Formats: sequence, structure tokens, C-alpha cells
Amino acid sequence: MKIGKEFYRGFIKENPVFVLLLGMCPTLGVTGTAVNGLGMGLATTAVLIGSNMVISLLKNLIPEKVRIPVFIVVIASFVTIIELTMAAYLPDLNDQLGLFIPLIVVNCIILGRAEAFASKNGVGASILDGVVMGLGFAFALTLLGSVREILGFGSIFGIKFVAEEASTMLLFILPPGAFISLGILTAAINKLSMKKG
Amino acid sequence: MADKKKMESTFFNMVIVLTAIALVSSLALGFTYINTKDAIAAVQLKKTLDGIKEVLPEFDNNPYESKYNVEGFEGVEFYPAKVGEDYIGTAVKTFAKGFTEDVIIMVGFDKDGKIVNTSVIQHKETPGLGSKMSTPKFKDQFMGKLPSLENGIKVTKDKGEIDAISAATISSRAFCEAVTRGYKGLIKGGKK
Amino acid sequence: MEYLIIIIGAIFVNNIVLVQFLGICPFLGVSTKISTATGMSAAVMFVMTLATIVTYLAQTLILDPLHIEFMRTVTFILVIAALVQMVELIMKKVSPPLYQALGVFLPLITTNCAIMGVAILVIKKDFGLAESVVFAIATAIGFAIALIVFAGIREKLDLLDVPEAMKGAPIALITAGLLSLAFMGFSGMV
Amino acid sequence: MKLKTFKLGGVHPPENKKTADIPVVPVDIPKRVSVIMSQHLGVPAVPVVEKGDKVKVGTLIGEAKGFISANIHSPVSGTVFKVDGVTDATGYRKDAVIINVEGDDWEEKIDKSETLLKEIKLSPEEIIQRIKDSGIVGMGGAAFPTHVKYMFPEGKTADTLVINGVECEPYLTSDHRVMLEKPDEILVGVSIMMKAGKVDRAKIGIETNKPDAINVLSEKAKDYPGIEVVPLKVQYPQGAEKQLIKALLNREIPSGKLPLDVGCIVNNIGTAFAIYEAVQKNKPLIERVVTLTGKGLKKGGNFLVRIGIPAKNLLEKLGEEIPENTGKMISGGPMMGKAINHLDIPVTKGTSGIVLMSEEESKRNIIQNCIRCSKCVSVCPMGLEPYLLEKLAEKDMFEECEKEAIVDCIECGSCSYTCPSSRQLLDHIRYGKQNVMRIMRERRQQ
Amino acid sequence: MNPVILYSVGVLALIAAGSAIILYFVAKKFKVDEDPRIGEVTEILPGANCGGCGFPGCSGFATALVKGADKGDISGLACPPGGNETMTAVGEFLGLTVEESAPTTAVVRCNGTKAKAPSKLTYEGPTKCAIAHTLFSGENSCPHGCLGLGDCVDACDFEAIYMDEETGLPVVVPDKCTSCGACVRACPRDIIEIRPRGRKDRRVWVACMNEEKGPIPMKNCKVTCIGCAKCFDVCPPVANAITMGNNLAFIDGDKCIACGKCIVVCPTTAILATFEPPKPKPKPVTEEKEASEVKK
Amino acid sequence: MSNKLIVSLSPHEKGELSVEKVMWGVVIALMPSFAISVYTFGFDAIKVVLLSVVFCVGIEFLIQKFMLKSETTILDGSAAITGILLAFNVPSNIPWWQLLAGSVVAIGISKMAFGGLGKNPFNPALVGRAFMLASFPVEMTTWPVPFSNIWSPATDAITAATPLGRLAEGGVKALGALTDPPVEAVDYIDIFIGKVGGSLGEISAAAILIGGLYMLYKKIITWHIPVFYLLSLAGFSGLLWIIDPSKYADPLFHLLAGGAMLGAWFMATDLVTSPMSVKGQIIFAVLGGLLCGAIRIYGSYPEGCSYSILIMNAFVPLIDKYSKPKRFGKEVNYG
Ligand SMILES: Cc1cc2nc3c(=O)[nH]c(=O)nc-3n(C[C@H](O)[C@H](O)[C@H](O)COP(=O)(O)O)c2cc1C
Ligand SMILES: Cc1cc2nc3c(=O)[nH]c(=O)nc-3n(C[C@H](O)[C@H](O)[C@H](O)COP(=O)(O)O)c2cc1C
Ligand SMILES: Cc1cc2nc3c(=O)[nH]c(=O)nc-3n(C[C@H](O)[C@H](O)[C@H](O)COP(=O)(O)O)c2cc1C
Ligand SMILES: Cc1cc2nc3c(=O)[nH]c(=O)nc-3n(C[C@H](O)[C@H](O)[C@H](O)CO)c2cc1C
Ligand code: SF4
Ligand code: SF4
Ligand code: SF4
Ligand code: SF4
Ligand code: FES
Repeated sequence: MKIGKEFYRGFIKENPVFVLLLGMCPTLGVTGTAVNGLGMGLATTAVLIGSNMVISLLKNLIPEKVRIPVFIVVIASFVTIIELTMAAYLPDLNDQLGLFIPLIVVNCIILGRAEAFASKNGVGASILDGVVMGLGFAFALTLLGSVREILGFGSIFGIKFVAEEASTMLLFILPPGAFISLGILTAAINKLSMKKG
Repeated sequence: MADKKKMESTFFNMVIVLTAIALVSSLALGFTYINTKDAIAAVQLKKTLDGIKEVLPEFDNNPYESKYNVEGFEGVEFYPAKVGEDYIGTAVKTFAKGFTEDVIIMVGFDKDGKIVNTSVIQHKETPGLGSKMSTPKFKDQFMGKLPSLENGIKVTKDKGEIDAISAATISSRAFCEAVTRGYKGLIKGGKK
Repeated sequence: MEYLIIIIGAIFVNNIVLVQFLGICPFLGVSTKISTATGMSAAVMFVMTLATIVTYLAQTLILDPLHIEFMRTVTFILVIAALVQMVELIMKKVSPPLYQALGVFLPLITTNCAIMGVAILVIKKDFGLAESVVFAIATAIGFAIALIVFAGIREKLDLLDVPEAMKGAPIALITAGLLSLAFMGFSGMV
Repeated sequence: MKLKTFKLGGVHPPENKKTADIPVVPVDIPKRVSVIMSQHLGVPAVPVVEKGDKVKVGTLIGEAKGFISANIHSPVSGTVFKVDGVTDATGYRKDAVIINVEGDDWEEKIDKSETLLKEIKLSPEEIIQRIKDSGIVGMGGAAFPTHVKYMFPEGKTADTLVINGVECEPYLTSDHRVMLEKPDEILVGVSIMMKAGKVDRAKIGIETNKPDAINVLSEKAKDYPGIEVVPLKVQYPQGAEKQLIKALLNREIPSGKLPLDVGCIVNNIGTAFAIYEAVQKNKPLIERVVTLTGKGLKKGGNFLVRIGIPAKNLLEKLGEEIPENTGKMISGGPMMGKAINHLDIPVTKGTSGIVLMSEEESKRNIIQNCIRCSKCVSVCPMGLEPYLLEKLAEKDMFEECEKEAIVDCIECGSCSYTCPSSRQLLDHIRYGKQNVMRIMRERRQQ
Repeated sequence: MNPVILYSVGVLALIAAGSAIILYFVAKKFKVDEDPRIGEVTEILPGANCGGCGFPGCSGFATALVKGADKGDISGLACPPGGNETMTAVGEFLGLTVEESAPTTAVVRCNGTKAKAPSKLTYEGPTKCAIAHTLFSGENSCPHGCLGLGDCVDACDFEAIYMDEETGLPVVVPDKCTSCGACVRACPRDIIEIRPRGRKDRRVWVACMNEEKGPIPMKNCKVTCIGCAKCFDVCPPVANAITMGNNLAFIDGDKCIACGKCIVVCPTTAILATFEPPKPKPKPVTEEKEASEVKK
Repeated sequence: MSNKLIVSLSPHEKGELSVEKVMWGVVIALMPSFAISVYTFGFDAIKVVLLSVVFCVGIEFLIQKFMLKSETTILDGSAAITGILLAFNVPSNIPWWQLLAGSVVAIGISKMAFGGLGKNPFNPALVGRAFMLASFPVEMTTWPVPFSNIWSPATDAITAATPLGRLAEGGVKALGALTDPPVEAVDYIDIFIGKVGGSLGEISAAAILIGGLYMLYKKIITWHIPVFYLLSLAGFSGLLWIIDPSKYADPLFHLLAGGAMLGAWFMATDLVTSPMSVKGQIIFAVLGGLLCGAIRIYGSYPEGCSYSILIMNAFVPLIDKYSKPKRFGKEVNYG
């Protein structure tokens, strides 16, 4: 039950993208298709879980003043590990996500969770937080990716449901479409949570 | 808030902790790197070879290793392919300015200079429009064609033989231009 | 001419925020007022230029010769973080007024993709040092233009009561989308 | 020749001056009048009579208190009924002296004859003292105590007297009638004012929609040295002093300054007439010309009214009823005037007209979103941005209002008048302006 | 060992140690002398930034509190929204005791409902009391009465005050009201007053601000206070809570014992209460609604 | 006197202008261009314009009624203008569903999301067009040949190159008889009166001019924006033309061809999305004209007009903030 509540928190109530507006660059940059969104989301989740875990383990060893640099080093290491692993075993996805993989390191969610959660809570809770927040992030990216893919390509997870030659609203794959789709999604979520009170 | 167990921010602590963390993480990184290095290199090589394989018939050398350039054709790369000692053709990585940025393609020429096949390596053309360059409908037109030395290969609008992608003449033209450039370079460099 | 192409490309055609999607968080966060947007822009320009130089040197003088390019992410982020802190320190000492104007934005910059992104981009693009600097400055100008224009629109929207459900992030994102749509007009200019 | 006018902004609402040809008639004095003690800008006068006191026409009943204030004299003869509050035009209560009328007995010192006295005997200082004693205030609407304008601060001098005969408000014709009926008196009055202000030229600005007044005055002005009548293009708010000075002299009063800062004194035509009567005939300000008009009225008219007479007596004199579909009653003109609640309110020194508007004329249109048409910007005679000021004031952003020079607004209403979206621009601007002035005052006090 | 690992370890350790050294000096040389207690007190405060305390926002108040604590005295400082709980918490944190202040709430001192003080005029213009106030006495012509345009409602950050459509008057919800006083400052006619909530939530107040002599306001409003002083006469001497002035009665909330006697004697029913007054002698009661206001 | 008196602050007089008059005035001014487009493209033109207006007005109605739950203001005419102008910016054979998508973006996203009339920072019709151009580049750049199949609805798309299209693809040579073999030269009289391919409303400079003059006469717009926009476009292209006439088209061509006229008269002048002060309007127009020229000549789009206006729309708040109208009493003149 508690886990269910946690997931509600990560997916809707404190969704890092829709509600907290963190990590916007990858959110907008790699969500041209649902698969890319999912891939990026999972990569970020992996880093988030790792960094949350390590930081909560180390939390009492870190002097206050070098807190941020330590966090950054930890995060950057995880990012590089993910980066290298993806380059070796998922080269296509790695190419698609391009620059945004190393930039996970500056994704505000990760540092944000490290600061706000992992450095104050136990290992178990921190890992759970990483899972929940990471999956919330992945969920948002996948949702956005799906919307853009459906509108822009007429396909979902690469499966085309309109004729090969048919025109689709290509704009949604281009940068403006990213902003606009996310804008409309956040408005919808605003409206939902307004109704819920 | 006032956690008692927290390490204090003394000079010594700060340097030690940070350095220790750096040590540990760089160790971890180093090991990951060593373990993935070969896989990455293999993936990279495979990608290039796959590109060449796509545009040329079977070969058994490593064209990547005998890559050469031709003067006057900066940015164009030539990968000669062989079966045993027999030269069977060259894969050419070439480019031309498309609708937005450069379109980079790989073209395979057989030993007579006829086009074997083409493949798009990188482009920033409009998705669904210029991006149709990689559809067989367009690409297949090039197979078996021998570009003319002075005119190269052209779209029908320019009195050539290639049907442009509808509403993307610019991309189509860029594609032809890139092929022409590759061909001219190949001739100039003297096929090897 | 080459520099001109880099400059126009970085400011308009491949605008870092509107086309490349880097530095979106401050773009959305620090754009409610023109004055803060200006301060942030100046701070970014300063740090971006410095960071690009330093990371460029780190890459060419340390990582490349030792063949440990895979350490790029870690090295860069550490260097940038340290640099920002150092700038803060020096600025506070040398020019308190400047610190007043820009200092508050400095901590925000450490976790800004734009800085890190440009640092990596110049390496990926094989730029020389001079080109890198020009590119960094031009990119920062592009960031500044996008940010300030956007802040102008948001300041105006603040007076105009947009529909309740659209307030805040949604309308900002849609405005950004339309801005990016307008900037598509620059495509192919270089 | 191109007619003179001010350059920035301006509108031209339909004139509707249907009472222009109707001569001024006096209104009968009723049984009881209420004389309000704050008829002017500044500190209210203090009553100096008590219940039961006998007063004559012209007896001082309220004394000026403070620098910017004016004396008030009894407009009738009779007994003071009481000193108490009465509701004024806005429904708030003001101190007033209520007098039961008995006969029409004037103070002896007042010269009631009609003869024109041209010779100016008094010295400038005496003139100013006389103006002050007579309780003269500006008749152009703001009712600013006139003597203050002639008491120059140290080091300031004027070179031109500007006489405001513009009457740019639609409907109103009281100044117009005074110019037609009392041209000589006005010109003597202007000469007196020139002497008092130590200037040797005066310009009377009159819009060309009053050709008869221009003719009469310019004909007679030939006999008075230094006085020139200048015809002006019809445009609202030409009557506002800043715009009038700009039109006549091409001088711009800097933001936050007074006419005197550009060497001018501005007074209304009616003020000139009142000064004539005060100085030459020793008659305090106890009556004025009031226009009663409106589309719904058959005729309308111009009346000579003693201060304190209820407005409804004008209607009685006219012999008409309030029209059936009256939606709004205005004291003053439709651009600047104040809406009043009923016609029982007493006429004051500043009442230039009463306008009755039908319901559909007075209902405001439905407010729509600002379409940024910039019409308000282009009509604002002060070069402000009303659409912006409205928004800032509505959101209580007074600091920004101050930066956008909200205090420069002369409240002419051109912006609200023009706005195609019927936005309540001036309403909000006034609110902002009041708050900004309050904040500025508080800052000065610190 | 593999040179790659050696290099990477060396480089990173070097950079890290370097950064740490720099940061150490940053931390040392440019230490900010802010009292950490300010931040912590700010955390305790509700964070509404309503200004009810009279300071610019919660952090301003926190600064004042800490300063006060250094002098050993924070009496007189109070956070209306947070109430006693917050102040006790702050006091505890700063090691001081805080005197309990009686709970208060806002009351509306006008009962000129649409029925009791019918409108004679139509106002057209922005729905802002502050603007209408400068224009005229109000649709019902009472120059002291509520204009009904809801500046007070707009001012309240806690949704504790709303407009009753039927009466056209604002209604305070005491349970939400934090006594921050924003509505008091917003009302151009000073109609809203912060009063003690009273024992058992029993409050009695004169719902009129009109200072005119009797007959004049009676023309505009049936429930105006006419200054007849009957309530003054019945108020028990132990309480002696009522004062007369400007043709108006005023009940001091601190002294009032909520006996309800005055309610019964008022000839115009200008006195309101949050409870049923003791059974009056049968009297023509007009429309119950207002009398039992704010019972929800 | 039966009714209650009204009390309000001055002014009590109200002017003649109303939003409706302004907006329907623009609709009337658009009619000459509509007539020409019907003359040139026949039934399709009527169909596209009608559909587009119905879509735009309908979407505005639905959003106001069901999403904003506010009063509907569809009769004010602004949505109708957006509809007409959107239609004027597309080829006459555009599929209806693409037009619908364009209208949703124009009205729904670019206008109503901001709260409706007057609040949108960007010109809705242009946003709609830019959206359609990026989404449906094929359909949006396939222009039917003028005067073909006027009265039989949409046959297969037959592309007629627009003058600007020819310029973008073939350079200045493509415009005249210089090409080898020569193609039919572009006749300026033809582009002026509208005998060329292109979007519905942009083909006839003459008809647009008539509409523009009508709006000037009715005081709906002032002359500053159109005149300065066109002047700066002509100036910019003229300069390049003087430098190298064999490479660049002459300024007259730039003025007449494509959407410059339509943009300058009807879209840059949109009250809502242009600056308030005269000074600001001039800055807006001059920069817009330059951008239009630059995009046409250096950019990848053959037509820069829409983008130039959209980009300048973004700068309007800044222009408004820093170019204030001339204030009374600021530059003091002691005469
Ligand atoms: C948004 C947009 C994107 C376009 N993308 C391409 C493209 O990627 N490749 C291309 O050749 N033409 C593209 N065009 C079309 C060109 O502008 C030009 O109209 C076309 O190439 C002319 O060729 P056609 O003769 O085949 O119609 C695009 C047009 C627009 C409006
Ligand atoms: C506080 C105050 C002081 C003034 N002092 C002078 C003055 O010294 N000299 C002067 O000529 N007018 C003075 N004026 C009068 C104004 O210039 C102006 O004539 C008067 O307010 C009426 O203007 P209006 O009818 O245009 O509103 C003063 C006005 C005010 C409100
Ligand atoms: C918008 C506006 C319009 C005015 N119109 C007139 C007018 O038509 N006639 C007039 O005498 N005064 C008019 N005034 C008042 C003048 O500004 C000025 O105060 C007056 O002429 C001074 O003379 P007085 O003090 O004798 O009244 C107007 C003021 C304003 C702000
Ligand atoms: C002169 C004038 C030009 C207009 N131009 C456009 C336009 O180009 N595009 C548009 O969608 N609406 C236009 N409108 C209508 C309206 O102003 C526009 O829809 C608003 O931007 C909607 O808020 C115009 C209105 C006027 C008065
Ligand atoms: S009322 Fe004020 S803002 Fe409006 S036009 Fe007149 S001076 Fe300008
Ligand atoms: S006149 Fe009205 S609609 Fe036009 S800009 Fe001013 S406030 Fe807006
Ligand atoms: S009702 Fe008044 S005092 Fe109570 S919370 Fe609201 S604004 Fe504050
Ligand atoms: S109580 Fe005061 S602020 Fe509230 S509606 Fe009445 S007049 Fe307005
Ligand atoms: S994710 Fe890029 S700045 Fe935050």
C-alpha cells in the first residue's frame, strides 16, 4: 500500500517533469519517439538509483562544504559507467541519445534528489526514492515520447499505424513540437490535480 | 537538522574525503572502461564496415585500413575493397549541402565506376521529407548507373535521370551532388 | 567568414535553448523578469566562456595525451563546479557590485546543461581554441537573446491573466514552443 | 493658415452644444439654500456664522483656512437656519451653512449697477487681496483658489496670461455665453489680471466652434492693449492648461511642474469675469453661470445661479421634468464631470453645468480584452500608455506605475473614451495615481 | 597495473584534491556571518508571507524574532496565521516563553444587506471598493457602509472571507481566519475589525459604522446604529463594555461578556452575535438570516 | 424617472469605436484578395476559405464554451480574420484535415491558450501556417496551376512553381529568360494582379493594396508598419541587387512576389502582436523587413515573410518596454 502511494507520488503528485519541472533538457531533447524517451528515462533511473544509494551510504562521511563536489563526482561516475556500457552494448540507442547521456550528470533531478533525499535518509528509503522518482521521470519521458511519436510519425514504439506515405504532423518531432506537447501535457496534469484539489 | 554524526568541514577532512571519493570512482571507471573498451571498438568498427558492406558486394579485406583521400576533395573518404588481391570496387563517403546542413552518404562504385548501392550516413533534413532519401524508392534508382564524367548524376528537373523525392528536390539534388562528387574524386584519384 | 558562420549558427540557427534543448531549466526558471534574465545571461556568458577554455585545455592537455577520454564527463563537471566556485570567490573579492548583480545566479549555473553541453560540443566538433571561444560566446549570446525575449513575453503575460489551468509552466512551455517555431525561420541560414 | 492646437493626442467627441444660442437667465431664489464650505480645492472654509445669525447677500459666512483655501460669502439674505452637514453630489456629507431666505438684501459696499467700469484703480497687491477676500476660485472646473496663482514664489515671474475660453467639454456652453454677453467685462477683468500678475500680454484661446465669441472678443480686444484672441482648432482636451499653453505658446510644462514654471498664469473666462466684478464692483463670488442640458431635454438653457441653490430649481425654471429615461446626471461635462445621485444638491462655485444623459447613453459598453490597438496611446495628450497603466494599477504594481509616470495623467478621459474594447482605463489609472501620490507623499514625509 | 587506470586515478584525484583545497579556502575566507537561527526560525513560521506580523515576509519576521530573542524579549511579536502554536514553537526554539494571546477573528461591522439597505443607484466601474469609495457613497447611499465589491475578499490569502450573493456582504469564516488583518487594511471604509473570538466562540458586535445622526442613515438602511445608547444602558456594570461616540455604539471585545442583553434592546437590530440572544420579549423580528450570521 | 441612476467615474461619454467594427473592417478589406483568389483558383478557393473560417470560429467557440467556460466572443470577428488569413496562406488544394490541424494550432494553442483575443504574443494565423509548413511540407509547397480546373474540385495536385520558389531553387536566373533553355520570364504585371501560382491570398499585390488602403482610410491601421516593412525589404534586397544583379533579384520582385504584401499589410499590422508606440512600430517593421529579406536570400525557406513577422512578434514586449511614446513635458521647449 505504501509502495503504491510512493509510486503515485513519483508518477503524478511530485512528478519530476510535469510538476517539479526538473531535467527539462533530456525531457525535450530525446523524446522524439517513445523508445528514446523510455531509454533515456531508464538510463537516468539507473544513475539515480546508484547515486542515491551511494550518497545515502556515505552521507555521514561527507563534510558539509564539499557536499556538492562529492555528489557530482559520484553522479558523474555512474553516468560514465552507463555511457560506456551503452556504447558497448546498445550502440544504436546511444547514438540516438547522443549528447544527452553525458548530460545526465547535470540533470537537476539527480542532484536534487541527492540533496533533498538521499543525504538525509537511509539506504533503503533512498533506493526506493530513486526507483520511484526515476520511474516517474521515465514515465513522463515515455508519455511525451509517445505523444510526439503518435502525432509526428503516426506510430508508437516504432509500430506505424498510418499508411507509409501518409502525411503526419511532423512538427511534433521538431523542437517546437517538444515544447508544445509538454506544455499541453502539463496543462492537462494541472487541470487534473486542480480538480482533485 | 543538527545531525551529530556528520563529518566536520575541516581542511583535512574535505581534501581527504573528496580525494578518496575521486580515487574510488576513478578506479571504478577505469575498470569499466577496460572491460568495455574492446566491445566499443568492435561496435565502432562493425558500424563502419557494415556501412561499406551495404554499398559494395562481398569483400574480404578491411577497406577501413586502406582508406585514402584525394586532393581537391577534402572531406571525401575512399575505402577500396578487395577479394583476395582483386580490386572489386570502392566505397566513398561523400557529402553535399542539403536543405539544412550537409547530407553525408556512402556510395559504392564497382571497378567500372558503376554505382553498386548507396546509403545515407548522416543528415539533418526534414523528417518525412528530405529523410526519404534513404527509402528504396529513391535509393534504388542509383543502382547500376554510371555517372557521366562531366555532368555526374542529376535529377530530372535538371535534365538528369533521377526522379526527385516529391517536394524535396533540394535534398534529392544534394544526394546527386554528393554522388557526383564522390565519383569525380574516385576518377581523379585513379581507382585503386 | 568562418567565424561569422559559427556566430550566426550558434546564435540563431542552432540556438542552444530553442533548437538544441540545452539549459532549459534556467530558461524556464529564471525568465519571469527581464532584469533577472539579463543578470543570468551575463553570468552564463561569463562562465560559459571560461568553462569552455578550461575544459578545452583539460581535454587537449590532459585527457587526450593520456588517452583517458572516457574520463571527460567526470573531469569536466568537476572542473566546472570548481571554476564556478572560484569565480564566485574572486568576484566577491574583486568587484562586489558585479557579485551583487551576477553572484546570485552562479550556483544555478553549475547544474546547467548549457555550460557542460557547450564544453562537450566544442570537443565533438573538433574546434580549435579560438573557434571554441567564439562558439562559446556566440552560444551564450543565443542563450541571452532567447532568455531575454522570453522573459519579455512572460512579463507581459503576467499582466494579462491567462486561463487558470495554463498558468505557470504550461503557458511558459507553449510560449517557448512558439518561440522555437518562429526561430525555425533561421534554418539554413548558414 | 493652419489653426493652432496642441500636438500630442486628443479626441473630438460630438459637441452637442445645443444651448449655445440660449441667453443666460437668472434662477429665482428659493426659500432655503445650503452653502457647502468646501467648494474649492484645498482646505475647507470654516463657518463664521451661527444658527440664527442674520446675513445679507455678500456677507462672509466661511473663512479661508490655510494657504490653499477660499472665503465663502452668503449668496442670499436671511437667517442662518443651522450649520450642519448636507450630502454633496457624491453622497458624502459636507459641512454647510443653511440659510432661510428673507428678501434680497445686499451688503452696501457692493456695486449692483450694470455700468462698465474700465479704469483699474487698485495696485497689484490690492487686486490680489481683493481676489482673495472675494473668495474667487477658478471657474474652469477645478475650483482652485485664484489668488494663490498670483502669489508667485520667490524668484518666479510670469510673462503671459493665458485665458481659457476653450470650453472643450461637449454640451457645456456657460463660458461661451459669458463671452458673448459680457465681453467688455471679461476684457477689463483680463486687464486687471495682467496688472496683478505683472505681465504685459494676455492670450485668450477660443476654439473655432465658437465663431461668434471669437468675433466679439477680438473686435473689442482691439481697445485693450496686450490682449490677443487666438482661434484654436477644435480638439479635446484643449482646455487643459498644459495643452492650452502648448497650443498658444508652444511651451511644454515639464512633468510635475506648474504653468508658472514656463512663465504662464492660466485662468478661465468665467474667472476673469468674476475678478472684474470683485475688483471693480466689490462683489464676492456668489453666483455663476450654469448650463442645464441633455439630449432628453426639449430645450435646456444657461442660467445665472446663486451658489447654494439646488440643481433641481434650474429644471423648474426651465419648466421641464427630468426625462423619463434618464440614466445618469452629471455635474460638469460628460468627459470630466462627476455623476451625481440626485438633483437636490446645491450648486457650488465649480458647477459649470448639469448634463442629463439617457440610459443608453450612460450605460457603459461591455468590457472586452484589450486588443492592443494603441488607440489609447495615440490619443493620450500626455503621451502616456493608458493600457499599461491600467494593467499595472489593477495589479497594484504602484512602483511600476510611478515609473510609467502615472502622476502625469490629467484625467482627461480621452483614453477610456476611445478604447474600442471599452476598457475602464481611467478608473484604474485614477486608483493607481492616488496610490502613487500617497506613496510619494509618505516618502517625502520621511 | 594498467596505465589507463593509473592515469585516470591520478588525474581525478589531483583535480579533486585541488578543488577541495580551493573550496576549503572559499569556506574559510568568505564565511557568511548570518545567524543560522534566522533560517531555522523561518522554517518554523508558516511561510505564508502575508505580512500580518507587520514585517516584510516571514524571513523578515524571523530576523526580528532572533534580534528580539537576543535582547531576551519577543513579546509583542506575533504571527497571526500561525497563532499561539507557532509562537510557542518559536519561543521554545529561542528558549523564551511567549505569552498566550486570546484567539481573535475578523468581523464585518456592517449589516446593510441588499434587503435592509436597498440600492438606489447603479454603480458602473471596476469592482474595487477602493475605487468606488472615491466616487460616491455607495449604491445604498450609506457613506460608511459596505460597498460590497469585495476588496477584503481579494485581500485574504486564506480564503477565510467570501461574498454572500444574497446579502451582498462579506462573510468571515472564523475557522479559516488567521487574523492577519489583510482585509482590515484593504477595506477603504474600515468596516472589518479584528476581535477576540470570545469564550466558546461567543461574540457580540455593533454591525454598523455610520456616524450620522439617527434619522439620516435611517433613510438608507433599516439596521443602522442610531446612537440611542439603549445598549449602553443595559450593559452590565461588571462588563461595562460599551462606549458611545460619533452617534455610534462600540462594544469592546475584551470586556464584553457576551450576555446578549444589548442585542435585545437595540431598536434597529444593529447588534449582531454568534449565538441566540436570551429570549427577548416578543418583538417583530425581520428576516432571521442576518441575526444568525456566521453560525456555520 | 423609473430606473435607478447610474453612477460611474468620468468620462461619461463613450466613443464610436468597437472591436467588432475594427475586426469586420479587416474582413471587408480582405475581400478583394478573396475575389482574386476565387477568380484564379475557383471553387477550391471558396472551399478552403470557408472551411478555414468555420474551423477557426468553431474551435474558438468550443474552447470558450467548454474549456474556459467563459462568454463566447466569436462574433467579434477576430477568429474569422484568423480563418481567412490562414486560408490565404495555404495552397488551394490543401486537404481539409490538415487545415483543421492548422486551425487548432492557430486558435487553440496560439490564441485561446493565452486567454483569447488580445493576449496572444504571436500572430495566430502565422503560427498556424508555420505549423502546417513544418508538418505538411509536401502539401504546403505543392501549388496548383492558376486557372486550371477552376470549377471542378481538387484533381491531382499539379505543381506550379511560385516566383519565390523559382528564385530559391534556381537563383535569379530562374526568374527570367537568362536560363538555358529559357523558361517563361516572370512578368511583374502578372504578379501584381495575381496571375501566378502561390498561396490563396498572396497572389495579387494589387488586391492586397486595395484592402490595405481601405484599412488606412478606415483608420484601422496606421501606415507605419506596412510602409516601413516594405521599404526595408526593398532596401535590403535592393542593396544586394546593386552589388550583383546577376545573383540577386531586384527589389521590385521582392516586394511583389510571395507573401510580402499580404504580410506587410495584414499580418505585421495585427494590432495584438505589434508594438504600441509609433517608434516601436517602426523598429518592428524595419527589422521585420530585413529579416524577411535575409531569410529569403540566405535561409532555406523560399518565403521569409511569415517567419520574419513571427520572430519580430517575439520581440514586441521588449520593444514596447524600451520604446516609449513621446511624453508630454519630457523634451521641454521654452518657445
Ligand atoms: C518545413 C519545410 C521543410 C522542408 N524540408 C525539405 C527537405 O528536407 N528537403 C527538401 O529537398 N526540401 C524541403 N523543403 C521544400 C523546399 O523548400 C522546396 O520547396 C522544395 O525542395 C522544392 O522542391 P519541389 O520542386 O520538389 O517541390 C521543405 C520545405 C519546408 C517548408
Ligand atoms: C497643491 C497645488 C498648488 C498649486 N500651486 C499653484 C501655484 O503656485 N501657482 C499657480 O499658478 N497654480 C498653482 N496650482 C494650480 C494648478 O496649476 C491648476 O491650475 C489647478 O490645479 C487647476 O487645474 P485644472 O483645472 O487643470 O485641474 C496649484 C495646484 C495645486 C493642486
Ligand atoms: C481635461 C481637462 C479639460 C479642461 N477643460 C477646460 C475647459 O474647457 N475650460 C476651462 O476653462 N478649463 C478647463 N480645464 C481646466 C484648466 O486646466 C485650468 O485649470 C483652468 O483653465 C484654470 O483656470 P481657473 O483656475 O480659472 O479655472 C480643463 C482641465 C482638464 C484637466
Ligand atoms: C489590422 C488587423 C490585422 C490582423 N491580422 C491578423 C493576422 O495576421 N492573423 C490573425 O490570426 N489575426 C489577425 N487579426 C485578428 C486579431 O487581431 C488576431 O486574431 C488576434 O491576434 C487574436 O488575439 C488582425 C486584426 C486586425 C485588426
Ligand atoms: S486620462 Fe490620463 S492616461 Fe487617459 S488619455 Fe487622459 S491623460 Fe492620458
Ligand atoms: S484603446 Fe483599449 S483596446 Fe486599444 S490599446 Fe488602449 S486599452 Fe487596449
Ligand atoms: S478574513 Fe481578514 S483577517 Fe481573517 S485571514 Fe482573511 S484577510 Fe486575514
Ligand atoms: S467590507 Fe469593505 S472591503 Fe469588504 S466589500 Fe465591504 S467595503 Fe469592500
Ligand atoms: S536539464 Fe538542462 S538545465 Fe536542467
